[in-house]
Amino acid sequence: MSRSTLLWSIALAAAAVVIPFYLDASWLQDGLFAMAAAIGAIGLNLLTGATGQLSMGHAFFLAVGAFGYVYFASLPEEGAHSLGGLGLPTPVAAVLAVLLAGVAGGLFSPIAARLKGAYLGIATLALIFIGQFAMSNATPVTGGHNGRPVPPLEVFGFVFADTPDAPLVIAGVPFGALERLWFLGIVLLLGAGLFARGVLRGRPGRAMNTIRDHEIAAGVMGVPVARYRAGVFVLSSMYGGLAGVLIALVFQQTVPDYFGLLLALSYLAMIIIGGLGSVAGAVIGAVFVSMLPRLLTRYSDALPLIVQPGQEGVGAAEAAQILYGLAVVVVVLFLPGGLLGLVNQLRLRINRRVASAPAAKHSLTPTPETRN
Amino acid sequence: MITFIELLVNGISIGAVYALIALGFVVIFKATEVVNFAHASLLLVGGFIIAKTHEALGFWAALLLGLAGAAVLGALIEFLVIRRANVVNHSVLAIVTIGVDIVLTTELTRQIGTEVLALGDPWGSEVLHLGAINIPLARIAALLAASAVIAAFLLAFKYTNWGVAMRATAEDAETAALMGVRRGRVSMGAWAVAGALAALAALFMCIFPTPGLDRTVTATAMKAFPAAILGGLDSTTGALAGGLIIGVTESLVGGYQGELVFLGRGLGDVAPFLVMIIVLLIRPAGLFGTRELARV
Amino acid sequence: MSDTYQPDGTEAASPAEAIPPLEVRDVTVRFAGLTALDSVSFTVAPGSVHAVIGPNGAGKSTCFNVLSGVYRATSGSVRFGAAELTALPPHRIAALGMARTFQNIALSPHLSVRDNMMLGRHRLTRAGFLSAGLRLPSARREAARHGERVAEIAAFVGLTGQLATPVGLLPYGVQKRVELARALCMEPKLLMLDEPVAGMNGGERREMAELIIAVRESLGISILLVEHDMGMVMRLADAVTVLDFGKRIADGPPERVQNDPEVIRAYLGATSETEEAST
Amino acid sequence: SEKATGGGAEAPASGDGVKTGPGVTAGTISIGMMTDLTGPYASFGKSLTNAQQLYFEQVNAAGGVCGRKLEAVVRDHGYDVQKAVAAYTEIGPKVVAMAHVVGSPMVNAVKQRIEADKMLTIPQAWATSLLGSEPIQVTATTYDIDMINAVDFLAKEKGVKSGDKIGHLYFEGDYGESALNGSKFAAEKLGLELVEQKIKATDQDMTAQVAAFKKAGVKAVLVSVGPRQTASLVGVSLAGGMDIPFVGSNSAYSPQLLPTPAGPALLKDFYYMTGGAPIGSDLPALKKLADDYKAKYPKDAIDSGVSAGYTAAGIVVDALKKACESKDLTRAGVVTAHRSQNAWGQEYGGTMDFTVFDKPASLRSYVAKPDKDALGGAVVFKDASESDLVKEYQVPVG
Amino acid sequence: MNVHDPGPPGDSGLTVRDLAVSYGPVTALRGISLDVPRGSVVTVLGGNGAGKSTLLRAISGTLRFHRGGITAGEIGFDRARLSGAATSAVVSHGVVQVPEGRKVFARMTVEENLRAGALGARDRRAAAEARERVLTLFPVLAERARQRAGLLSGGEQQMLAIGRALMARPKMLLLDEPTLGLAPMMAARIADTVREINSQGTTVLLVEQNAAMALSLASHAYVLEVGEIVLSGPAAELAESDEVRRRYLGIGDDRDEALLSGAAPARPALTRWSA
Ligand SMILES: Nc1ncnc2c1ncn2[C@@H]1O[C@H](COP(=O)(O)OP(=O)(O)OP(=O)(O)O)[C@@H](O)[C@H]1O
Ligand SMILES: Nc1ncnc2c1ncn2[C@@H]1O[C@H](COP(=O)(O)OP(=O)(O)OP(=O)(O)O)[C@@H](O)[C@H]1O
Ligand SMILES: [Mg+2]
Ligand SMILES: [Mg+2]
Repeated sequence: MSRSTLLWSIALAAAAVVIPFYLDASWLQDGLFAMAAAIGAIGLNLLTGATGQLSMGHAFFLAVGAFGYVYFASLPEEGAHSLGGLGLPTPVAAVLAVLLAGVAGGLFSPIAARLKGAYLGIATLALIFIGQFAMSNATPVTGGHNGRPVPPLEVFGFVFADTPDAPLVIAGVPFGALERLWFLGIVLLLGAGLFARGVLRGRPGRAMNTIRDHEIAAGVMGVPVARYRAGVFVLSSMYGGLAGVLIALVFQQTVPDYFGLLLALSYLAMIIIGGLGSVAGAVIGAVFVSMLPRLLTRYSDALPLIVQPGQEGVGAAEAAQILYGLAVVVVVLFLPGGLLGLVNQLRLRINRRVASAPAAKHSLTPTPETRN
Repeated sequence: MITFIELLVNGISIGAVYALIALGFVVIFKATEVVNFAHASLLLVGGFIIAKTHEALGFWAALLLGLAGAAVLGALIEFLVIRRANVVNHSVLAIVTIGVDIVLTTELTRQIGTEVLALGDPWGSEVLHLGAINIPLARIAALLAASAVIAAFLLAFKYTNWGVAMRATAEDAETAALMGVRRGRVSMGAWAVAGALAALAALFMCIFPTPGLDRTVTATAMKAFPAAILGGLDSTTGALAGGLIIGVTESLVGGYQGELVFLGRGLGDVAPFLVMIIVLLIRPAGLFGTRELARV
Repeated sequence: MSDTYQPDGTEAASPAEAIPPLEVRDVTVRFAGLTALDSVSFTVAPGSVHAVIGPNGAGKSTCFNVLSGVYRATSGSVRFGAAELTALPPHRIAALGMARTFQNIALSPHLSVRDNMMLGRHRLTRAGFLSAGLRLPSARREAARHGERVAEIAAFVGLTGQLATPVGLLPYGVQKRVELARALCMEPKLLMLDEPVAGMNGGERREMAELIIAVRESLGISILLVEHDMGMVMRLADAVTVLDFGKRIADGPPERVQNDPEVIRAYLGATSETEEAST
Repeated sequence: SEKATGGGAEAPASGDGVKTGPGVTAGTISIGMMTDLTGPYASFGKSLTNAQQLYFEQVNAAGGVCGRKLEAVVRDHGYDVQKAVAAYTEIGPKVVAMAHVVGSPMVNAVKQRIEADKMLTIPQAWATSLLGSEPIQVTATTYDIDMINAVDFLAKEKGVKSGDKIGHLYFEGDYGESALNGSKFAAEKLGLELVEQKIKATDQDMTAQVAAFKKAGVKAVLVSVGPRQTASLVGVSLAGGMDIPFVGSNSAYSPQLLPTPAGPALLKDFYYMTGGAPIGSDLPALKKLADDYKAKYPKDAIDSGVSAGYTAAGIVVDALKKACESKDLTRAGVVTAHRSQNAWGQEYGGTMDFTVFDKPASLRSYVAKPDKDALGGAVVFKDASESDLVKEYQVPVG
Repeated sequence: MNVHDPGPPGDSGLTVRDLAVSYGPVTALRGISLDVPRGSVVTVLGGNGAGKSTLLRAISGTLRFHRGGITAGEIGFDRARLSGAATSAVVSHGVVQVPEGRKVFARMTVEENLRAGALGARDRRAAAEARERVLTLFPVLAERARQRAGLLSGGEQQMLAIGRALMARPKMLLLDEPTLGLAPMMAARIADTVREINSQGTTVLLVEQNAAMALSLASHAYVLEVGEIVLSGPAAELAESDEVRRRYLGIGDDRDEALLSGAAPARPALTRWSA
């Protein structure tokens, strides 16, 4: 089991390193969106999956991260709209942006602590609308509706941007912004994933799960429930903030419209489709939800019954949309453990076949790997 | 003062439409504990059928057909999707309804295309003048219809076992079955009713003073969320109260935007949510909702 | 075992002294239009088994809920040694060394028995988000050490074979034992058991009774017990408090209480089958 | 890898001595369109796309440009910023110019890259935030110019005078705020008091706003919202006995509204400003366009998107032709060629000056009036003109 | 005491033949055959996890709620075949279950819970009568009529669960551990109630951990272990058997005690935790 895990990890790592050398920018960009989504989804899964606090407002914290980064990193600008900024070194700005998202989460957590279930869900939905309102009114910070350009990240003189004057070429492949960000994304995702896994498998994870399953029991067993709930909310918001920073870096321009209702709901879809409560589930779900529509649009020409833009009939984007909706329904209906459940089942089957059934151990437990 | 009264009356009449939508949420929540994100597509279907058939059938027949069509669609969603989703976690079911909504809305907006469809209602752009106050006739109709429907639901929940069966099924389907409740029938019925309510709401949402049915109508359904929550997701009275509060809030904030400008422009959109949050802070299950109480 | 870690300094060498008495004084709990506990007082002597009995709805679980901080008493005081409990939230009370089980099982069904038991160690461990997320050596050492103790307790309760099984898949009786094991994992000074043998048959009840006796013998802690099985109460308890409609109607050694006419009227009834069965 | 060989190639000259870059091969020139076919502006996006494809076909039938056939690469972003960014990343490297991009948020999201790529781009939005960028060409006027001209029109022909109040209903966002800049400026110049009402695209019912206008006692209302909101505003006002003129931005009107209950109100005293001539005008070029369009897309309605798209396609193709003359079909070459023209588009009813890019290409707006029988649902009410106010106006850029 | 009138087999009372049930890959019952003649009280004993609740679920048709199903065998009641029927159909045949663990509708009031119990019944007047009877049986339910059921004490909830089932005026009552958590007096009251409704003609299948009570009520008993019936016979006889006395009644002399502690694995000692 652990050997196969190791092999898998090595294969994945190799693929991750090789990909930027072969795939073109738009694939890398899709990949980066998926990575950012995965980080955000891991955070949401800590909150909703592991602790049972439904949040439909995750996109708000992404926005805080994105705009926080831009504000901290940009220099003030005079112009039609004068824009503020602190002009901090970009890595500092990124860290501060993540912390800011955490603070935003902390501010909301007293509300979150009082509400449950659907009520909490819709209350967090309010964050989206309030966020949109704030973003469009706080023009000096956010740049209003058009957002503002994102200063590229620069770590020890290495810039995560296109540098036409001093092109970086590795193995004959020009490394532009996306290629460079790709590796940053991988590192961030890996770090975020491992951290969350540690949290879930350790003492905090058990406390969170018990709060989800039986809040009163958790308190009686010594878990400071309110503090934990707030803590998880802050942590999850920080994940959202980190995802926001990464998205800003990939976009190169922050746009308030992006952090809307659709985004928030798609994060919820990610963790449910992937499998509630686990890191791997969040990642699988994020990749699925963010890549599926792109893949469908891209290859829609190959799909039957699809007409070209401008013609009568079901267009590519519509078909993609419909298939996406159907996929959501089908996954939830037929894969109760989410995609992760499916993956685990397949792995189990493969392993069993490999182990060629030494007295196929009859166990009561379908080992629902809900916690890794 | 006249402006205030006019805004108030206007808010109440928009609120009646929100209340109808919110009531749809409430019915489904009562029966299946699902927050139904597919409600918008039920609205669209209802409105679309009315718009497409009113010329051939006349308005009233078209309305009936629209109610029936949306009800059938609601029942179908229940039968094909909700019933088959064997999940414990209700937020998972909410996501399923999002999937359903994406599919239906995409197809319906494709059908509607770029048109703005009139619904052929008998009230047109007529306005009732009460002194200095003007109220569109369509809005009065909406208010009357919503009041009648909500009163009917209150009575139905009180004097028939339907409500008990619904709540029992929602809370524990297995035990409800042991009481002889046919789960399928109860929840399918609820979805059908919610569909019909959506169609009725669609009618009032798409006639004067709004220009007609087009693809953007679904966005309005979102505004009924704070209404339903604020009143209490499982309360009929709550749907009415929530709808009215949201309608009036929106109308007043919109109308006094000039005076409220220090709070930022475009407040009308967030105000309902702010009101909702304030109410929830005081009453975590809404004004009339059942409080979640646990004991050990 | 003897590394530098010292989670709770009070757990010193001679425990019998370390275990304080629990004093319940004039505790009243009112719900809208209902007095669930009406000025109830009793004392649990250190190291004793104290039973609380009474008809259904008498207020026994409510009493537990007050003691563990789930309900706030309308008035009255509860002292555990020097600490006044009535104003404390549940986790602070847990930190004082009070553990309980629940009348209706309150475990996390998806978590394994081991994880459920590890939750009981929450108050004795320290790893927070940061150290768990970063897997700091201190967190790992802590987890390993407490994992050993969990295994020890599991062996004691007879759950060694089920440690990895998700609790939800276990039969009711076994889940009841997991509840007890989780409470033991808190290394309590006072253990509160709310109907530990409900839903068990005679044989299983006897095993559970033996387990409780073993706990008390090997740990010397106080045990507060709510149970309707009078046979078991008679066998285990050093003292019994009887509640009826929230009022204390009797208090004292089991034999005396058993023959108290008021108790017989309110609770035991003339000839009870349970009694017949368990004597 | 494939990427290794492909990257960094510097614009080679092809066989015919024309320098080429991305999007141009020996036989084809690829031109991008980032449009909205599934979102809120789907009808507009569809007209734009249709009209531009029609234009390209006509050019191809006449032999193409520079011996090459034009090829459209269309991506639908459904008015979603992320999809637009993704679409740009996907088709950006494959095209020489963008014949239209719907939505100013979308253009803004990829603005930096457009500038880095020197990609001639025609946004289908008229916000001032799009000005000031060399490769980005806003056609004709911007929203603020239209509104200044509108206020001038109200003052000259609708009896609005100093001390009066006028209302302005506008969308939050670029569109509305650009327009508001214009109305604020003009109102101040003429001593009018402006009553602002900001709404969102999801707002449908304008009763509250009408009440506010009525309370303030406005003499006229400027309208910079979507067609649905316009219809509601005008309908409710008239029904409530507020019989005043309304002047909209070019995006505030759509002929689809005429059959709805708001139709009569729109026909009564509503006008809208537009930099390009409405397709219902008498210009021969537009008449021909209408006929060709009807022949090719018999089922589709004709609206402002048709002429807007067609004109934008013309701008791009003329830039390509000019670039071909100077034997440089690289993107930079196309932009340079484009920026060398200072009086483009007489046949479409307005000349545009492309040599400066921090000012609108034109300051003249038409006043159009809805008309049931006219093509595109509107006729020219007042020919394109530039008010005196506009001359004093300093356009905010960026 | 029992109104015992065993009609021709198959057309009266409940019959279970060769029943097998599994939850996915797990077989929970196999080869179960038992009879509950019309008008009788029959009890099923068995340890935790033996499959008692599973048997009742199979009869009521609620296995599918647990991802389980009948894999073989037949269940009949009077002339009707219950295996394969929907739960609501089983209820309409008059077979009503009080499920294990109370399962009151926690968010509904006591009153509404009782109304829910009558949902299967058509006859309004009969329902009113049933309500009368339930409230005399458990007066506390009348006192708490407007209280949320989830806030009742454990025992009160159990009373509510039984009362709710009686609201349907069943022909046959399936009771899954009805005295769980009830005070001795109340348990005795339940026993009397079972006796009383049985004497009024209701057939009862009783699953009980309180074996003493169960055996005193029942005419016939079955003992279930790990999914199979290992013992069956007249209740009185079983009550005398050593096996049943030791395992289910918890009664044993010293010899048994020794046997028990010998059989059980020695409990390792638990030392005090010292950090
Ligand atoms: N949160 C609450 N709100 C309202 N009433 C409550 C609440 N908790 C308990 N009660 C009521 O208080 C009374 C005492 O309940 P409690 O659970 O303490 O009884 P108990 O002695 O444990 O009974 P049992 O033996 O049946 O478990 C009951 O009548 C119950 O309905
Ligand atoms: N939903 C389920 N999925 C899988 N296995 C199950 C399920 N429910 C019960 N089982 C298994 O079936 C067997 C019989 O369980 P059942 O609940 O019928 O026992 P029981 O005799 O009622 O026990 P108890 O006295 O504890 O109530 C047990 O081994 C149990 O683990
Ligand atoms: Mg109790
Ligand atoms: Mg059972």
